[in-house]
Amino acid sequence: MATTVHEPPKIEPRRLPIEGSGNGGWRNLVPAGGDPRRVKDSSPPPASTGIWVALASITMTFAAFTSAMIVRQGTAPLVHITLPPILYLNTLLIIASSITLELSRKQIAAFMGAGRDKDHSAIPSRWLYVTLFLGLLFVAGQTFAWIQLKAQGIGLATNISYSFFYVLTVAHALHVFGGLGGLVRVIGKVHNSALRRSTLDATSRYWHFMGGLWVYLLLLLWMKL
Amino acid sequence: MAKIFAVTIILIAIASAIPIVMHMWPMPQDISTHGYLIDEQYTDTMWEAGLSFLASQFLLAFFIWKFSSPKPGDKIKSFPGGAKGLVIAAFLLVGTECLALGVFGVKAWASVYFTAPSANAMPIQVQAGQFAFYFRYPGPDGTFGPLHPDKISEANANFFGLDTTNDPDSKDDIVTAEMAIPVNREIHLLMHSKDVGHSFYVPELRVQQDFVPGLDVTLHFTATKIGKYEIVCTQLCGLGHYNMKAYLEVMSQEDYDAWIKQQAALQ
Amino acid sequence: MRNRHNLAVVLSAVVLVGCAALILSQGVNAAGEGKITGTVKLDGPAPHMKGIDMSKDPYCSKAHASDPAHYETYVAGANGGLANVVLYIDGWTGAAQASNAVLVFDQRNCMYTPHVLAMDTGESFKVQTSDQTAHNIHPNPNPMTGNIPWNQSQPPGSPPVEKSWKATEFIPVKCNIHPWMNGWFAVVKGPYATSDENGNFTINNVPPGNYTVTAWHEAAGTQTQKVTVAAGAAASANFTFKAK
Amino acid sequence: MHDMSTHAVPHGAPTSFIRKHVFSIDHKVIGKQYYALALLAALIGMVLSWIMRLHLGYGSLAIPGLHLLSKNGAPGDVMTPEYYLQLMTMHGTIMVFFVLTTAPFAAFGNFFLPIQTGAEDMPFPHFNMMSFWVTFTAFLVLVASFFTGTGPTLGGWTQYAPLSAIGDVGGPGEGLGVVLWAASIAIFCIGQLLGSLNFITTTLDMRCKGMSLMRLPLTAWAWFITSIMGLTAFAVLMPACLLLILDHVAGTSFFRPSNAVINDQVLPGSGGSTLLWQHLFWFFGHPEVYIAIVPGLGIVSHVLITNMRRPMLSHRVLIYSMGALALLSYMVYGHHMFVSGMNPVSSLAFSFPTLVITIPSTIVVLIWLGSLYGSRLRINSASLFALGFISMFISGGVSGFFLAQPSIDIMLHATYFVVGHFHLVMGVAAMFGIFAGTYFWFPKMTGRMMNETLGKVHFWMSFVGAYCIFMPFHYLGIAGNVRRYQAFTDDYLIPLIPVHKFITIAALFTGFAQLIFVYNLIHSRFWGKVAPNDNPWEGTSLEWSTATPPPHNNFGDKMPVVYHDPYQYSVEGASTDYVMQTSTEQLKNTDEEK
Repeated sequence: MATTVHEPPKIEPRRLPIEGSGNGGWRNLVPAGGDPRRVKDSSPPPASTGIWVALASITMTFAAFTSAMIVRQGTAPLVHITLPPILYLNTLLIIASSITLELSRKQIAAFMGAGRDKDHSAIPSRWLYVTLFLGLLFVAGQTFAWIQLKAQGIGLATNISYSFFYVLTVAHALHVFGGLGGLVRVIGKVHNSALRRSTLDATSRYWHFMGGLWVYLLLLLWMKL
Repeated sequence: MAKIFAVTIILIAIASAIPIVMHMWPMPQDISTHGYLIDEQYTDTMWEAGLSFLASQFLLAFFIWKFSSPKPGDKIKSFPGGAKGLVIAAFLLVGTECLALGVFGVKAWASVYFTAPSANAMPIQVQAGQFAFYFRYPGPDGTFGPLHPDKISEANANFFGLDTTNDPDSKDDIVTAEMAIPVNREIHLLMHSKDVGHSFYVPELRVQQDFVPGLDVTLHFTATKIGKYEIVCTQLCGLGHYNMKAYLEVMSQEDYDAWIKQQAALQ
Repeated sequence: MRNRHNLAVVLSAVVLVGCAALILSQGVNAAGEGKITGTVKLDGPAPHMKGIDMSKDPYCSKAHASDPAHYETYVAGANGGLANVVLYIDGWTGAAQASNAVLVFDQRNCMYTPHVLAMDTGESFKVQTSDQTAHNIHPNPNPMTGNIPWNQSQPPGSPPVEKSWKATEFIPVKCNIHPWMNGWFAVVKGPYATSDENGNFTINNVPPGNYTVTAWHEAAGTQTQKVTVAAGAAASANFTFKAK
Repeated sequence: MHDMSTHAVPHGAPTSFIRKHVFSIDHKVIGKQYYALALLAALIGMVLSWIMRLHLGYGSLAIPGLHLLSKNGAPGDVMTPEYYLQLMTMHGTIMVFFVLTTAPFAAFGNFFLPIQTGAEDMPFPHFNMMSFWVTFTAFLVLVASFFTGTGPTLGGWTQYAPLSAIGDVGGPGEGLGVVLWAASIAIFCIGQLLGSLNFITTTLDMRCKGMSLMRLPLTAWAWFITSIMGLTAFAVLMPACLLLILDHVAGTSFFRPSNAVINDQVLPGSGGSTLLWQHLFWFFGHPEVYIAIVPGLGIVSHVLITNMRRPMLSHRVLIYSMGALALLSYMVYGHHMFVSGMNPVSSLAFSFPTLVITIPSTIVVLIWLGSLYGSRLRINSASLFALGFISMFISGGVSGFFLAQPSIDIMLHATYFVVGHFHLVMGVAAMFGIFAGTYFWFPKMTGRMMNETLGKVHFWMSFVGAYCIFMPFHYLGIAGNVRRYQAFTDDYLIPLIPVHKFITIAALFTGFAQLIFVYNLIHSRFWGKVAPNDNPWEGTSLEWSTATPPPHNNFGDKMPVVYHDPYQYSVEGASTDYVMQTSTEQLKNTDEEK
C-alpha cells in the first residue's frame, strides 16, 4: 500500500498525505464538535471497494441472464441437453485455482506482514503462476467443450437451450479472461516490486467470484436443461 | 420578476384545468358494461390529482410571491411543523389517496380481468398482423378449425391459414374484415397475433389489450350501444402502425343475424 | 474447309451483332425481326374470385362502392381468354431489350394496376400511387437470387419510386397496410409480353430463329411451346391453362 | 473493466494538448466532454422533434432538404410513415440515453462529485476516460444507422420484440438498423457501468477529512444514488441487447416467436417471447427514468438552497426520499406492461408500489415547498429554472396517479397522455435541472458568468412553451389519441388535429428558445463576464472553496478539511449569512440535525 512513489511534500506542507484515496472515506465518522483530528486517517483503498461494486454489476448481468432463462422457459420449455462431461473437470480446475490463489495470498500476506515489504523482489510468486496456469487450463477446457459440440454440429442456433449454454459459458469465459489479465498484472507488479495488497486482494476476490459464478452457472445449466 | 413568475404559474395551472373542467376533449362515450367502473375510477383520480396539482402549484406560486423580495433584516422562518409535519402529512394524504385509489382500482381491474366469460359468451377470434385485423366467427358448428401458419395466403384471402379441405371445423368458419357483434351480448375475444406485437384498443369499449406473439390472450366484454366504432392498434408494429385499424359494428340481434348470413355466403 | 467454317461462324456472329445493334438503335420492328403472337385460354369456367372486403380503409371501400373488387388471381375474358399471363423466351441469350415504354406499376383504388408487371432484368420501372390513402410496397424476392427486398411507403401525393431488378424471378409484391393487395413483378430476360383481358399477346422484337416460348401464370403454372420465327413474320403460339 | 488495480491518483497535470483536452483522465475535462456530447445530442434530438412535430401538425408539408437526410425516407421532401418512426426512435434513444443520462449524471457528476467530496480525482481515472470515449463511440454507432441503406430502426426507443428481432422483413431499418441500435446501447451500458463504478467508489472512499456521508451535499447524494441505480440497471440492459443482437446475427430465437408470418411467409424462429424483452427492458427502463430525474432532484435542491439562503427543512429526509425512489423504481417496472398480456395479478402487484412511489416524490416536493416558506429567495436564471423544475415535476407527477392504476391505464396506455406524462417529468423537468445546473455552475466550470438577461428570456420562453406543448398532450390522450402515429386518419382523431397544430407551433417556439441558450452558452464561454470571485453565489459546499476554474488536482496545495454540514446558511450567530464547509468558525448548532 505504501510503495507508490510520490513527490516529497516540499511545497505542500499543509497537504495531507494521499495514498490512493482520500482521508475521509468509508470509515469516516462524524467528528464531534467539528474536530477532524478524531477522524481516522485511513480508509480502504479504492480497489477494495471498487471490486465489490464491479462484482455487484456482474451479478446483475448474470441475474438478468438467469431471469431471461426463467421467463423464456415460461413461453416455450427449454430442451433437455447433455452437458459436455469436460465441464465437470473444468469445475475442478477453477476450484483448485481458487485454492492456490488463496495459498499465494496467505504466503504474500505473511511475507509482507513480516516487515519485509521493502524488498519485494523476494515475494513468493510460485502459487500465483500455478493459479494462472490452472486458469488458462480452465479456459482451454471450455474451448474444448465448444469445439466438441461444434464437431457434433451443435451451434448457437441449434435450439434455445444451446443458445443459453453458449451465451452463459462464453460470457463467463470473457469475464475469466478479465481475471487472467488481473493475475498477469499482479505477477508483473510482483516483479516490478510494485505490488499493493489491495491489488492482490481485489484480484483474488474477483477470481473467487468467477469460480463461484461458474459453479452457479453449471448448476443452473444442469438443472434447467 | 418573481411576482410575474408566481402569476404565470397560477395562470398556467388554471389554464391547464380549464379543458378538463369544460370537458373540451373528453373521453369517448362509454358503450360497455364494465366501463362505468373505469370511468368512476378515472373521475375520482381526476379529482384527487387535479386538486393536488392545483394546490401545490398555487402554494409554489404563493411562496415565490411572498418570499422572493426579502427586506435586509428579514430572518429565516421555519415552516410550522417542520419536516416531520410535512412527512407525516405526505404519508397521510398521499398514503390514503394511494390506498383508496389502489383498493377501488382493483374493482375496476377485476371487472375486466378476474371475471371469467359467461358460458354463453360469443367467441370471436381476432388476428392481428401487419397492418390489419381479421376476425373469425366459428360458424354454425361453434368450433374454430386449427390454424396452419404455412397456409396463410393473404393473396388468396386465406388470412388465418385455414385448411378448409382437410379440417371439418374450418369449413364453416367465417372470416371477416370488420367486426360485427350483437348488442348486449357478451363477447369472448380470442386474440392471436400473426407476426409481431399489436394491440386491440376500442376507446368506447374501455378495452385495450396487447397481442402477444406465441401466446393467445383472451378478453371479454359486452357492448351496450348500437353504432360503428373504430378498433385501433396501439402497439408499435411497423410502418403502417398508424393505419392499422378495423371497424366494430354493434348491431341489433336481427341485423347481426342478417350480417353473419351474408358474410357466410361470401366465404 | 475448317478455316472457312470458322470464318463463317465469325462472320455470322458479326452480322448477328450488327443486327442486334441495328435493332437496338432503331427500336421496334427493325427490318428482319419477327414477332410471336397468340392467345392464352383458360380451359373450363373461370374459378370464382372472392370479393374483397375493404372495410378496413374507408377510402378503398368508397372507391369500390359501385364496382365491388375481387381478387385477380384468374382474370378471364368473355371468350375464355386468360389475362395476366407472362410470355417470354426461355433461355434467351440475346442482348437486353431496349425499353420502349416506361413501365408503371400503379396503386389505384387499393389494387395494383397491372396485377402482373413483366420486365426485363435491369429494366427500370416506376411504382406510383393514384390513391388518397397510404400504401407500402413490399416485394418479397428469394434472397438466393440476388434480388434485394425492399419495403417502402407511398403516402398520397408521393413522387413515384423508380426501381429495377437484377435477376430473373417472379416476385410477389404486397401492400401490408392493405393485405388484400397483391401483385407480381415478373422479371425475365429478353423480349416478353403479358396477355390482355382476352388472352391476346404479342412478343415483339424477336429475331428469326427457333425459340421456346414460356407462358407463366401466378396460379396455373408454366407451359412451354417451341416456335420458329421467320424474318419479318409473326409466329403463333397458343396456350391453354387449366385452373388449379 | 473488472481489473481494479488501476490506481493513478494522484496524477500529474498533463502537458500535451491531447492528454489535456482529448484523452484526458481529469474528471473535470471528462465532465465537460460529457456536457458537450449531451449538448450535441440534445440539438440533434431537438431538430428531430421539430421535423416530427411539423409532420404531425401539417401532414403533407415538404420540409426543404429533408430528402438529403434520407432518399427513401423522404422522397420529394415529404416524410414517409417509416421515416417518421425512424426519427421518433432516434429522438427517444438520443434524448433518453445521450442527453438525460449523460448531462445531469455523467457531465455534472463527473465535474463536481470529486470536488464536492473533497477528492483530487476519481479513484480510477483511466476507467473514467474510457467511460466517456466508450459513450462517445456508442453515440457514433447510433448515428451511423442514419447512413445505412434502409436507415435507423423504427421500433421505438423501447424496441419491443419481436418487431425488433425478425429482421428487415418487419420494416425498413429493422435489420441492420436494430443491430446498430442494440450495439450502441450495449456499448453505452459499458460506459455507464465504468462511470458508476467510479462514482460509487469516489463517494465511499475518496471523501476528504471531516466529510462524513451526511455532510455530503444533496447533489453528491443524488449522483451516488443514481450511480447505484445505473450499476444495476445498465448491467441488465446490456445482456438484453446482446441477446437481441444474437437473434439477428446468429439465428437464435430468444425473442423470435414461432410461426410468425409476414408476406405469406413463415419466418424462422421458435418460442421466442415478446414478454422476455419487455421484462428485461423495463427492469432497466423504469430505473432509467429515475436515473434521469434523481440527479435533477439533487441539482435543484442544491441550487435552491443557495438561492433561498437556508438549508432544506430536512437534509436527511431528502436523502432518504431519493433512496426510496431508487429502491422502489425496481419494484414498479411492471406498470409499463399492464396491458401486455402479463398475468393480471402481477399487474396489481406492480400497481401498489407504483402508487407508493408517489409518497417519496410528494415528500420531496413538500420539503421544497416547506423550505421555500420563510426563505430569502434570490431570483436568477438558475433559481428560476430550479423553481420551474418544481412546477414541472408536480405537473408531470400527478399524471402518474392515473398511469399507476391498471384500470385507468386500460384507457390511457400508449396514448399521448403517457407521452405528456413522461415528457414533463423526465424530459422537461430533467432538462430544467440541467439548465439550473448550467447557469449555477457555469462560473465554476469556465471562470465566466452566463448572460443573465438571455438566461431569463430562455427561461420564460421554455417555461411557457413547455407547458403549451405538453399539457395538451394529456387532453389528447384522454380523448384516446394513440401515440407513435405518424398521421391521424382515424375518424375520432381527425377533430384533434388542430390541437396538434397548436403543439407544433409551441414546439418550434420552445425550440427557438433553446437556440438562445446555446448562443448564451458559447458566447459566455469565450466572451462572457469574468466571474467576480471564486464564489459568486455565496455557496457553502466545497466546489466554492477552491479556485475558479479548479486547478488540476482540484484544491491546489491545500487539501480541504470539512468542519460543517453542507448547507450552513443564515446560521444564527455566524459572522456572515453563509458558513463554508471548510470554515473553522465555531457555530453553536453545528451538529448534525437530529
